[in-house]
Amino acid sequence: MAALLEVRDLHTAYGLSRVLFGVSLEIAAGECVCLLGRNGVGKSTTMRSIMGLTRPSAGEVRWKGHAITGWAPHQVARSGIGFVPEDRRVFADLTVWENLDVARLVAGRRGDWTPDAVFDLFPPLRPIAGRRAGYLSGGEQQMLTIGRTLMCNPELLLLDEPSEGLAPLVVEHLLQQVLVLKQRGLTILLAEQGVDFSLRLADRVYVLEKGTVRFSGDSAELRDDEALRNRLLAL
Amino acid sequence: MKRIPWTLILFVAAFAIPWAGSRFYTFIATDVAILALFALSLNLLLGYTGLVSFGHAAYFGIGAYTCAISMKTLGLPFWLGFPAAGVMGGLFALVFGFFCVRLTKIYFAMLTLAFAQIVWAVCFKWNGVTGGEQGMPNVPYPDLDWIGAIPGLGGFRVGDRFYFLTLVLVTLAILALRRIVRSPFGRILTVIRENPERAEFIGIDVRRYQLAAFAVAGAFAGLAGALFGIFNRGVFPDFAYWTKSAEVLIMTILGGMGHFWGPAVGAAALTILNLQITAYTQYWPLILGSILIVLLFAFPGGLVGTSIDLFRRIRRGRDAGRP
Amino acid sequence: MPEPSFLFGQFVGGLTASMFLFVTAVGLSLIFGVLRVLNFAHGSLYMLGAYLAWQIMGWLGPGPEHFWFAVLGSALIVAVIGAAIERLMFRHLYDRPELYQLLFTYALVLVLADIVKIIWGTQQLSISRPVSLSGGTTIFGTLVPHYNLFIIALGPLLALGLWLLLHRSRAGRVIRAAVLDREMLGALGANVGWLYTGMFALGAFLAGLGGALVTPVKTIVPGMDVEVIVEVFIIVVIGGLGSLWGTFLGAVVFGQVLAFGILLMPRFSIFSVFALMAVILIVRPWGLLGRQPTR
Amino acid sequence: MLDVRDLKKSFAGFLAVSDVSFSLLPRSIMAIIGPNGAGKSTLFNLITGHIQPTSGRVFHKGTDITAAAPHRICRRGIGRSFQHTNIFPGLTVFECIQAAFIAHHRRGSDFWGRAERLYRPETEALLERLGLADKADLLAGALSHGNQKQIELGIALASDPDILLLDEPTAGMSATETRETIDLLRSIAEERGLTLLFTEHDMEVVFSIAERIGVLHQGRLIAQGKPDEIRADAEVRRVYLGGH
Amino acid sequence: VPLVAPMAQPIKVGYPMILSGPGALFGEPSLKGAQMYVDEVNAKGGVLGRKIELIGRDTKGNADEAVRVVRDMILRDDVQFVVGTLTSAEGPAVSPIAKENKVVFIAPITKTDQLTAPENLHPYVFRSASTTTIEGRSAAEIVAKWNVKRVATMSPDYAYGQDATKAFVEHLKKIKPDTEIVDQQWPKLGEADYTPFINAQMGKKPDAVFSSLWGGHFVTFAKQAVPLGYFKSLDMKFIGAGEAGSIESARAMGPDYPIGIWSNSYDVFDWPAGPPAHKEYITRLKAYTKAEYPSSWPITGYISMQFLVEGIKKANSLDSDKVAKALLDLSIDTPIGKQTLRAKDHQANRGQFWGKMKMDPKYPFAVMDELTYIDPAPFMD
Ligand SMILES: Nc1ncnc2c1ncn2[C@@H]1O[C@H](COP(=O)(O)OP(=O)(O)OP(=O)(O)O)[C@@H](O)[C@H]1O
Ligand SMILES: Nc1ncnc2c1ncn2[C@@H]1O[C@H](COP(=O)(O)OP(=O)(O)OP(=O)(O)O)[C@@H](O)[C@H]1O
Ligand SMILES: [Mg+2]
Ligand SMILES: [Mg+2]
Repeated sequence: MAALLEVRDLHTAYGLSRVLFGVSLEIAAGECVCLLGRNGVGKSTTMRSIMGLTRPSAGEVRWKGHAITGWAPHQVARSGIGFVPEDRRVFADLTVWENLDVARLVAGRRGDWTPDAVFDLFPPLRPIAGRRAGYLSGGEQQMLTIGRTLMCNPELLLLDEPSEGLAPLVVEHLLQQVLVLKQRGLTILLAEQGVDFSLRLADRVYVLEKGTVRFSGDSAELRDDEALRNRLLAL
Repeated sequence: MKRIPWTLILFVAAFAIPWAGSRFYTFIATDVAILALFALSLNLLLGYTGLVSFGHAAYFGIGAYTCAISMKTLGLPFWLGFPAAGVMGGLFALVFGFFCVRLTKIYFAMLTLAFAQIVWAVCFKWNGVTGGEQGMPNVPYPDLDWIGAIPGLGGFRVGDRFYFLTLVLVTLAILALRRIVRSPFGRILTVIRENPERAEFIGIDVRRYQLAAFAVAGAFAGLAGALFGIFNRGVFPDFAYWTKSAEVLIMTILGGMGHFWGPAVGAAALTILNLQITAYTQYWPLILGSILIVLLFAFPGGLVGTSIDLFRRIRRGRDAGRP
Repeated sequence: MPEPSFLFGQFVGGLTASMFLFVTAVGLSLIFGVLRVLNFAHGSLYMLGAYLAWQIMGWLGPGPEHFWFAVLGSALIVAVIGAAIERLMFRHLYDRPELYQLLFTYALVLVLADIVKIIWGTQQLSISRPVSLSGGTTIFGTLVPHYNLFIIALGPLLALGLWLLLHRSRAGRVIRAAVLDREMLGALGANVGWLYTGMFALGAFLAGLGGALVTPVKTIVPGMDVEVIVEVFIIVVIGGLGSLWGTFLGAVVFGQVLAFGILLMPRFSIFSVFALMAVILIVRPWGLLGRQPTR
Repeated sequence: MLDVRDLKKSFAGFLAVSDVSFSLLPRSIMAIIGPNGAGKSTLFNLITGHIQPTSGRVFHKGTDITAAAPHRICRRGIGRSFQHTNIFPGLTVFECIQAAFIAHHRRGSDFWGRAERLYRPETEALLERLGLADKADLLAGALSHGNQKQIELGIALASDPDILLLDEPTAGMSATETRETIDLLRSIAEERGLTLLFTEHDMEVVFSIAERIGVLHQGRLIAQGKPDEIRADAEVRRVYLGGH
Repeated sequence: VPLVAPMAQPIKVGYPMILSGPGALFGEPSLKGAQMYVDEVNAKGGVLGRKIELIGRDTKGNADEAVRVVRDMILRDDVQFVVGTLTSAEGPAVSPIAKENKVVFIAPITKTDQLTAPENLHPYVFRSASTTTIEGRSAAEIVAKWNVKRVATMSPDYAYGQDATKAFVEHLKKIKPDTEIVDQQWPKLGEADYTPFINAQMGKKPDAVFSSLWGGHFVTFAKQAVPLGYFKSLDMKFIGAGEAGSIESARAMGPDYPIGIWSNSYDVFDWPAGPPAHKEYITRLKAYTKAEYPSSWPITGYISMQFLVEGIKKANSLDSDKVAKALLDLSIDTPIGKQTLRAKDHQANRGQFWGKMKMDPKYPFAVMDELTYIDPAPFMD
């Protein structure tokens, strides 16, 4: 089966500083793939390049067989890729509910997600649905960001450090819920610092180093082989 | 690589202009030098402190009137009138700034504008002191005979002599400004520009520093204004009008706020462009506007910023090509 | 103590002036919402509106109610011009510091002023009031022209309509989201480009409308662009940026201060609006109805 | 060292922090944990003067510092880092840290010196310890999320506080960086005799360095004690820790 | 040494004038008039055997820009004479530059008395324009003939408005001592909304009003005043100085013009009682500007250039000092009659056309009736 998303030899730079040097990866439908690596290796940049938020200088992104490199972000989003950024970009002056509603409105994609479904996923959000998003605590914003992207009913979810700033119980809950989503057929690309979290969720991992893929393989491999894990992740 | 003393070279080159033979060059150079000082003073706020002032002309105007009134009405010598202009510019900036720095962003900008317009209105209406809307023509030149007494400078007319004086004073002022932006004080200002909220949490009294910067900028603008009044042989309410503030803002942005010399280059570029274009067509707004738009797209970081970027790129390209 | 009918006259006069300015100011406020920069060229669009209205009147020839076609037509043309400016030029400046955008709008002022001069020359032009509103009614002993009454009614209606659009409709929510984080909204699937174009066009439409509506009470001259821009800047700022009702209130206060200011200090109207702005900003640093932005 | 008494903050009727009291002993390390929205960041903001409490007092070394201006509180030796990265994006990494030194040593009223020459060794040493030495000349705003968190910490450390408040200092850092940061914090705390108050959702971090832990839930301090006591507390497990 | 300068070298005359913004409305036609005269002279072979080159330059209405432009023209373009400037700030600002550079400077429009006041007078400055004193006094002469007692004023609050109003009030009181000034309104220059001032003035119930609102300001004022019944309440006893009766304003307002008020203008294109020279001038102007109804402002440029050229002829030299001397007490025949630059204050006896505005079926706009050209010579001092 052809990969749902295929990234080939991606090169990306911010102005003069080059960040990605030929990243390639593949995600099959229904799979959960995780990007691992130290700070600053280019995980977020890879995601931004896929989304079209930062235009790659070379390489190709193929989505369901079509090249989408160079598409505008909204075109990418409408084709079914949802992005959860790491820095929680909530619409600060809109309420929690409005944040969710806006996402549903602009995505133009049908699906099951409603604000209520999001509140089931993140119960702490329900009582504060009418609060301005800018006032939320860090963790609440993180939940909102994830929920907001889900409102777009994506087929592929790019999750950039979803567990950052979430309380352990919520992380656990999130993990369960994402697994449920996965079972429902959602495909996920994850960038995550919590090794524990990512290895429990991911089927496969790519370990990045300085803008290139250093290792790729099953997450089980990494999970079980502590020596390998230490070598790759604790350089 | 040894650093090239650009400032010195520039100064020497500028000093040689009257020898070029045409009084016209001297006249442009005087204009540019004064406006460069004005723009650089604004950049202390704009580029270094992150405060957008729409009313910087107020202090320019106050300086101009202070110097003109002390020289023409009170008959004081230039050596008193000139520093007085700086002091008055700084003092008024201190008073107005006290209110302005409590505000942020556009609100700040608009309050500076409001104060500047009030200054303008006072100049416009206070016939007894400022000459009202007709301003004060016939501001005398300072006593420049002593310049003539300097060997080698004897042959120059009064306009050239005034240029020498202007050049020296402006250079000193600019050197002082440069010293200030590189001082610890200047560094704190950049920190405030980058993130005023965070700055408070490393122990910086943000408003105090902003106020200090505002006053210093006002003082230098006042000095520039003093010279401008004499150069123009008259001071007018227009000096404090918002269009003057806009003009200096444009110079600063055009030249590039990110670099110390940017605004000076912007001042030179805009002044010369303006002079050239108005000389050839009465459709100067169309041409000037179009050129500005083109420059804006061609020089995304302002004239100086982009040039430096380009230079770096070329150098890097060359280095990369090396084995 | 002046007579009540006189005070009423001043009040109505001030209100009329307010509502004329409000139409233009609210457009500026909308565009500010998009650009986060006060658009210097807004006055130029206003001027274009006035000249185009005159031009359309000329094309239509004499006719008692042609005025309304001219007003609407010119506002629409200005909207198209605004949209074109946004799509062809402005859009490429969004990722640049705000001051560069400011410089651009300033350059635009120069260019548009000259284009207007080249097309229409430097003559003063003028348009008569539409026949249907050329009369007046005496209220409380003051003669109030019907056209003024029309404008006084139009202002609040316009404000209400825009309020419904921005704060009670889902489209408005999207617009507010776009203002807060353009990139993120795009990543959620919104075609932010067209949204911006639309907003810009709407703002331009209002500028053009303001310019066209004012022609029966003002001369159409070169320089009307710069004249109006400072006034609407003041209104938008004292009302509180981004607040629709703030702009409305700002306009009302502005008009009344001018109207009654001359009674208290007859020769200081040159100061009054700036003094007003200074006082309001010192007392309320975010304008009358503005809010401190959330982080 | 720091005394917090009956601190209360309500936002339009919503009680974000209510009746929180605790004190910090000199040279102690305390963690505040609690679910999302419990009021931890709000508590920090109240202590450092970022927002004004509705009621309650904060004392530093016996002096009432409630509602003092942030820069004054900072100058008393209370430093902090932010949960959302909050740095000086247009300065280089080096300048960010150097500026914090300059501010701390109150050199800002010097109009005539040369800023670039000040506190170079100190800055370099700190960057070295943060592991940012190789990024010293990059613009801070161009760094990755995790690296920015490190700068955030560096800025807080440079103002050489007695009390340091850190809001989720290691969030967003990779496992390696997290470990390095913990080591750094521990050693600096030891060297300088620092008092540390921090929040964190990474329990490994919390339990590895905290000497005391306070648990905040819906604005109330529901438990306080040694790490082991907290770990064993049933209520804390229910509302916060879960399986940990 | 050649006795005649080579033909190739034209005489350069700088013409700093407002050519952008609101003032361009007056500046442009003024420059046109000057250019027309220059073309006429050049067609006849120039002066002293040399052609004249007119260099027009935009002052943007700023005093300091005017100074810059004049210097630029003197230093770079080597202009030998300067004719121009419009506002009452520009003229006095340029004057010292002319003095410093020893260049003859003739002001065609600037009305402020300051320009040629004794303390500011120097050998090189001249004015072919009318002055505020002349204008105000002319209006007073007219109002004195009306049967009114309670007089009010409505003038822009800056030098020109104040000075003209002062001249009017003082002269009126002198020639008709029983007049009472019941109200004085001072809207700011460029006021957008005159309603408050109009209401306030109507409240004082004056019999007649003098105004020095000019150009577009007058038009805006009138457009706002008519629907409020202002002019009717005065029974049309309103006299608008500041060229309120010029064709520019009349045309802008068309049928909305407050018919029946009195006002003035620099020039009228239809002066039935005028001399043939004026009729010819208007014919030429129509052809030159290709305008059916030519502007009233070209005459300002025309006459000042005429003074300059006649001065050069009389001096038979281009030397500034000689031309300046020649200009003293120089009388010339202008299209509107004989004009003299008085030696005493370098001021021409320049008056204006005054008349009562009426609708003439021949034109789609108001024109002056009872047209009189008032020669100010009797009351200039
Ligand atoms: N706007 C920018 N301009 C220049 N360089 C940038 C910019 N954003 C990121 N970089 C650089 O790109 C590199 C990769 O950044 P990226 O954000 O992709 O890292 P990451 O793997 O997501 O790290 P983290 O785990 O810390 O989030 C970093 O070295 C960073 O310095
Ligand atoms: N200005 C405000 N207006 C209204 N509610 C607010 C405001 N600021 C914070 N809150 C609310 O107060 C609560 C406490 O927020 P706080 O940021 O202190 O939580 P936290 O404990 O730091 O959580 P996290 O671990 O997620 O960062 C949250 O529910 C938040 O929504
Ligand atoms: Mg990242
Ligand atoms: Mg928090």
